[in-house]
Amino acid sequence: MTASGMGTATMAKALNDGLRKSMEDDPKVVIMGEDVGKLGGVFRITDGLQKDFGEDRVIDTPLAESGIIGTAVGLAIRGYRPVCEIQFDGFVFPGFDQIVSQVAKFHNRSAGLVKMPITIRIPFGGGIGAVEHHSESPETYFAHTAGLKVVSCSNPSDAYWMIQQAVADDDPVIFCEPKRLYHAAKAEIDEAPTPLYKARVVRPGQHVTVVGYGPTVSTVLSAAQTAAEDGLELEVIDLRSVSPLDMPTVVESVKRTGRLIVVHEAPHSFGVGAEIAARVTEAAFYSLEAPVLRVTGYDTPYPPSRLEHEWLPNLDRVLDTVDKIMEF
Amino acid sequence: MTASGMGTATMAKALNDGLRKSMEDDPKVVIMGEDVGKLGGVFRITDGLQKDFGEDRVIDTPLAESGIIGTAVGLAIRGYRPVCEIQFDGFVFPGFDQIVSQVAKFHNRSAGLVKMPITIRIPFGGGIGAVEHHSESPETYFAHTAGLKVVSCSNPSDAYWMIQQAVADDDPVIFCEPKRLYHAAKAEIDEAPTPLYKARVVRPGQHVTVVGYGPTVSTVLSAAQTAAEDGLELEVIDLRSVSPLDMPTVVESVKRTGRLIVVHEAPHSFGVGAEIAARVTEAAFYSLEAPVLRVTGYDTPYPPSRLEHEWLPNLDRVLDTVDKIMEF
Amino acid sequence: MSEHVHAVHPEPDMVQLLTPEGQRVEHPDYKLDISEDEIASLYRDLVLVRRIDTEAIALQRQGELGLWASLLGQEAAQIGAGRALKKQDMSFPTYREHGVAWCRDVDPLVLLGLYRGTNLGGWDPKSNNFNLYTIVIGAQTLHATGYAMGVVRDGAVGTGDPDRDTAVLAFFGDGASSQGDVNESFVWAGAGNLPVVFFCQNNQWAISEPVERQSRVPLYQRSAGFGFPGVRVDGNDVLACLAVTRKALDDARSAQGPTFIEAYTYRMNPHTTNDDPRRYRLGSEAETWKLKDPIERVRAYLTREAKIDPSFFADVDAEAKQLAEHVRKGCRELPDPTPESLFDNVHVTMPDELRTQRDEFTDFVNEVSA
Amino acid sequence: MSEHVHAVHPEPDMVQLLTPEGQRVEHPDYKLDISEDEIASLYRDLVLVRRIDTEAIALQRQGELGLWASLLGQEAAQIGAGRALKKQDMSFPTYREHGVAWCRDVDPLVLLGLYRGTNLGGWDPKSNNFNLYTIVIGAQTLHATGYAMGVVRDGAVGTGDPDRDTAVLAFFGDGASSQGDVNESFVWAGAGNLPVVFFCQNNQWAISEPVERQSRVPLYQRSAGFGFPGVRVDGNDVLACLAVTRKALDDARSAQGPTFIEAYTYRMNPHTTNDDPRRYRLGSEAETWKLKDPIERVRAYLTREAKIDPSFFADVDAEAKQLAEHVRKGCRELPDPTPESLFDNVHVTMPDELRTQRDEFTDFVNEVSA
Ligand SMILES: Cc1ncc(C[n+]2csc(CCOP(=O)(O)OP(=O)(O)O)c2C)c(N)n1
Ligand SMILES: Cc1ncc(C[n+]2csc(CCOP(=O)(O)OP(=O)(O)O)c2C)c(N)n1
Ligand SMILES: [Mg+2]
Ligand SMILES: [Mg+2]
Repeated sequence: MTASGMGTATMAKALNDGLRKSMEDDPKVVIMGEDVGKLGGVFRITDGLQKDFGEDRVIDTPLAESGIIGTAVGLAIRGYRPVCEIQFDGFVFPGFDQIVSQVAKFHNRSAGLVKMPITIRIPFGGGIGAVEHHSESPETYFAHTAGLKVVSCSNPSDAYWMIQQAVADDDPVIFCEPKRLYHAAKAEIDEAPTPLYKARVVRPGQHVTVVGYGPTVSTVLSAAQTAAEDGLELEVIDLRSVSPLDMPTVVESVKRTGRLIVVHEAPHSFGVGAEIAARVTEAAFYSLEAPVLRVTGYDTPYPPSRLEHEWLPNLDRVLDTVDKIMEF
Repeated sequence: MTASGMGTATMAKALNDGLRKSMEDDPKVVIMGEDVGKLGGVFRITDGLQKDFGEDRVIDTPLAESGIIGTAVGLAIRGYRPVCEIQFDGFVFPGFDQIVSQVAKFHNRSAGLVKMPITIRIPFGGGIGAVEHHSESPETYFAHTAGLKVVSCSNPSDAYWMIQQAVADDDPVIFCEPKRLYHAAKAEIDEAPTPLYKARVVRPGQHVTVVGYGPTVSTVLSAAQTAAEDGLELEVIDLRSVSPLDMPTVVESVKRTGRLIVVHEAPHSFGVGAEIAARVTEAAFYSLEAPVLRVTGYDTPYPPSRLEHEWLPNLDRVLDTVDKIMEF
Repeated sequence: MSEHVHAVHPEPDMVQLLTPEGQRVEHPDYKLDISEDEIASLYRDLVLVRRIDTEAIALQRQGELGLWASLLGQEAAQIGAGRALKKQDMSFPTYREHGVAWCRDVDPLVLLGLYRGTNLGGWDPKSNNFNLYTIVIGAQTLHATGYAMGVVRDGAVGTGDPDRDTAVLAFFGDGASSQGDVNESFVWAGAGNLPVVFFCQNNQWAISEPVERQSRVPLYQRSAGFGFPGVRVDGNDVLACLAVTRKALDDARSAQGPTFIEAYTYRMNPHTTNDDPRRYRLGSEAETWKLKDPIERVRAYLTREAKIDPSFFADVDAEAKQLAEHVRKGCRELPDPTPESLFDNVHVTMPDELRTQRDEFTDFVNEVSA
Repeated sequence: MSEHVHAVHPEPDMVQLLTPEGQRVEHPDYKLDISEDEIASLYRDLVLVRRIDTEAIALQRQGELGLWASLLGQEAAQIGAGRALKKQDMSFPTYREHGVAWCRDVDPLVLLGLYRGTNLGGWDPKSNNFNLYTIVIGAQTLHATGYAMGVVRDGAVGTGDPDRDTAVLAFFGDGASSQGDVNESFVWAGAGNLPVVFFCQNNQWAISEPVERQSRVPLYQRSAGFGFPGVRVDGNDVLACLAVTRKALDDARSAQGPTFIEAYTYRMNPHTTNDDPRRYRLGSEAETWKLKDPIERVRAYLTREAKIDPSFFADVDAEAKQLAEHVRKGCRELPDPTPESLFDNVHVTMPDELRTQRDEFTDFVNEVSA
């Protein structure tokens, strides 16, 4: 009984159902990673899948991320469709070389003769009170890497559909899962998916456009609610895809509001916000009433958990930036 | 007899002399990497150093980049000041985890009690007709990583001084060397250095500010020359430091010219140009006559060498963008 | 087949000097001349570090710690290895070496910040020659190896001066043995004949994965192909762990090169306080290992063989109580970091742009709290 | 010391079936029943791939290639290994396996694009079961291992069907043996008992670094500690390389698991056409290896023992001439890529934003050329 069937689900369950669906739909889909078998992953996203699909399709790998990605490349050459789970964001880096030099480039190097339909799932972002290396936001590294696509879900319904779309995509996809939302409130699963690389306006408004993705969307939505009480209507866009960027949706909105704020957890400098700011300013130069502002993690290592809520983009910081941008 | 003594030198010789000076000044400086010993590195940057300083201070390591960076961290904990050579840009990625999770964070994790005075030298950029993985521009990955500093030299004099300043810095520095300029024309070595993290206006002008660093500075300068013949005066800034960014120098210039173009070889999206565009737009919003434009590598893997000159930012592309930005 | 190195070796005996029943046994290669007082002192160590662990778990349940990685069952491996270290030796732990920290005279409270979330470790590796805990699996083995390169360059091996010659001890787990970094550290150590000892606690599990997922042959065999010896020791036998590690460290200090030690033990508790082992292993497994408890066998020896005065055990228990109180109280009193400290120690010299970020942040915080 | 695995083994003999003087010798474990015609055919392979190499070096000198990695001296290792492959077997080369490519019926011209700079390889690994050249040291060993995982999942091992059972052959060098990726591939292969054979050409050098920088013990010993056998073979003896690789591949196909083969050979030429070996090694070293030339010994055997008709050698030389002409001519005729192709095959489905970049680029190119 899958999420869509049952109407509502948590993000964790929706991902689990989505993966199950992908495995049912395509016998070439294999799941591989650390503890994805009996344990079902440390977040239980693959719960029950090994029991139902066997150890050949849900593979507990040795403890080495370069090995996970590198063997996935070999499986892809053999015609498989690997879904790799990275246990926590901070542990994707030992596999970084295989991702940027092999996964991202193989299709191009082979003149299009080999496909790399690999999905790399990364539970990412902070706010769960974890120890170091467990709350990183590495999406920008991958977005800056040609050949990779990078997406992130912000709610159970997108989680259910987007994971299936990512796995079905013949291109490699970095799938960033906002881990602190895994077990948040259940939500309705839509009957049909939105195209994977399209952004979505999740709340209309005329004063300021605010863009988020993954874990920051809910923060932005509550900011919009508060702002509304002061008569400020924020238009909230859930980016969904970090690379490619759905600029038409963002630019159309900014041309109406004249103001844009981008919100993400990754460090401020050289982050996703910078790229969106640069593109929007180029595409809507004469419509902008103010420069694009960013609410992001700071240019420091992710802090000890007792400070993470000060470090992360939070309601106050978003609202403060809304005030700032209205002063222009 | 060092470069400064001899007046002029190629960038390769200037780096070699700079490293020699650093080793003379501080007995804790050790050089480590693949083929840095007898061979003097594939680019001969460490030529003769092992002969003069011995195998204990100029270390031919086993062939493994994570090992090179990881053992450098241990040497730093023991009180050494390692200078790691990565043979080519594309081969820094196996060492990426040790760089972003250990080198960048160690000082912070130790509450400031341990220093990581590690310099990681990376011959970077294209234009030398090489095979794949030998022409990458990975600087943005490091600039987006808190705790790292990223610099690049564009001429022999800066090469000579900046490498010494980087090695002497108690913070980890990613030192990007424009490999295609290693053996370009000799140039005068200044008597005294510019502060490491300061940008430099290398040509004054009033119409458009054009920012480059490393390999693109010379391209931008020749564009400025051509543009001048058409009566357009480009103000050319050599960034020198990618992180931290010397924004005061850039913003002051843009406030005069009202126009900014950023030129780098790294792929367009989520690159250094985006961050500079975002910051300048925020700092000089009312002074901008046009959006910040970027001339960069495209969002594709680095191409086969027969196409690299079309792919790289070149004179024509810079001039074309100058025309574009003047049309606003 | 002379040119074949066979993969499948007959499983050799582990080095053992004290049986689970508390009998001392001899081993041809590892004589341990140790007094009963010294054994009693090891017993004290074992009991106290287990008590620290018990308290930390309780503190996590009470919400005082965000997480804890228990050492239960691995006390002998850690105390044996830790007590083999000389003052000048350097040690590189994972996140579980609370027993080694104890041997390095690190106050248990120092370890709690990382797990409470008040800091990222934040102690000085040099003050007790005990490196920061490392969570990225395997990364520290390369740090240990590089440190050993420094030791060699400082001329601190093979001089014969017992206070100068220095060894490095790197800790990691059975799962870590699969990481590229760990194997690269073997390459460096072997090729460079470095004064580093690799101490692998094979506690049979890497979270939910049994050691068979990592290797079909005993882990101690890994090092030979990198050019240095490997030995398996009963990781629940503090005397054997002490003797084997002492010899390996002596070899390292006297420029004899690296050794790989596989301490064969068992993780009695969940991987961390977040883990649920019922999903992947049988409780009966822990039951059989309970019979090999690292503390019981020492107590049995001290009681039966050494006829030690019962008051000794009472004293140790009393000391454990005090230590527990110290941990409980101290944990709650660990200072919370100030918001401003977010920007401290990112660099030795703070760049202007970061200073600006900090100042804006501080203004904002004051504004909000105002 | 039963629980010790000793690091320092007595150097065993390499497997050799044909001496440098051209005498066939027996080996207890590696019987090779091969006809003289087959040996003659191996001779032909050796001569032809050496000729391809010679031509490529010349083309680089003439500026027709940007770079070339010569196989001179390693012909026997590559032909022996390559000829042991069955059609369905998959192979994963580095950047130097031109001889293996030849055995896989890959037109030499296909290999030149990467070195000429007209493409990044651009051939289909499946069409000849020969993967793209991999320049990132060691990366391909994990690809080979993953491919072998796929083979197992396809039920293509241990069925006994000679046309179905499939093995994977991964090539790498002595220097590569230090990379984390290579050792991780050993972990996977050993723990999973996968049908992959690791063929290491120890040509004594990693650019300027002698193999001693990577290991103080013979490389073939590396695999035992990962759970599978290692064997050293005379890499200049095509018969031995054929026999040893054939057995290893047979074992893999019949689900007996992986084997590590160290082919002991020598890089007679500079690392690549960019390299200057005079900076780091003595010419006399190459002189002594000349005496072990992989081709001479086969020719000596065919002449003296097999009494083969001299016309055979003439025919092979004639064929080599033709092949050389094919390479020279074909290289110059390799099509240059079009500027527009810069944006091809970055993704299977091109994102709109990249299409926009391509269109602007195309307009610009037309503008400039207009
Ligand atoms: C590079 C990396 N990958 C994954 C993890 C997540 N993780 C933390 S502990 C652990 C298992 C470690 O097992 P082992 O090495 O046997 O040590 P043990 O915990 O049993 O002491 C894993 C997979 C990590 N910390 N680092
Ligand atoms: C990850 C990586 N680091 C460095 C290099 C640069 N490099 C190219 S070949 C080579 C030496 C390889 O030696 P070996 O593995 O013995 O193979 P051989 O060239 O001798 O056949 C090096 C260091 C690379 N290609 N990839
Ligand atoms: Mg373990
Ligand atoms: Mg070699």
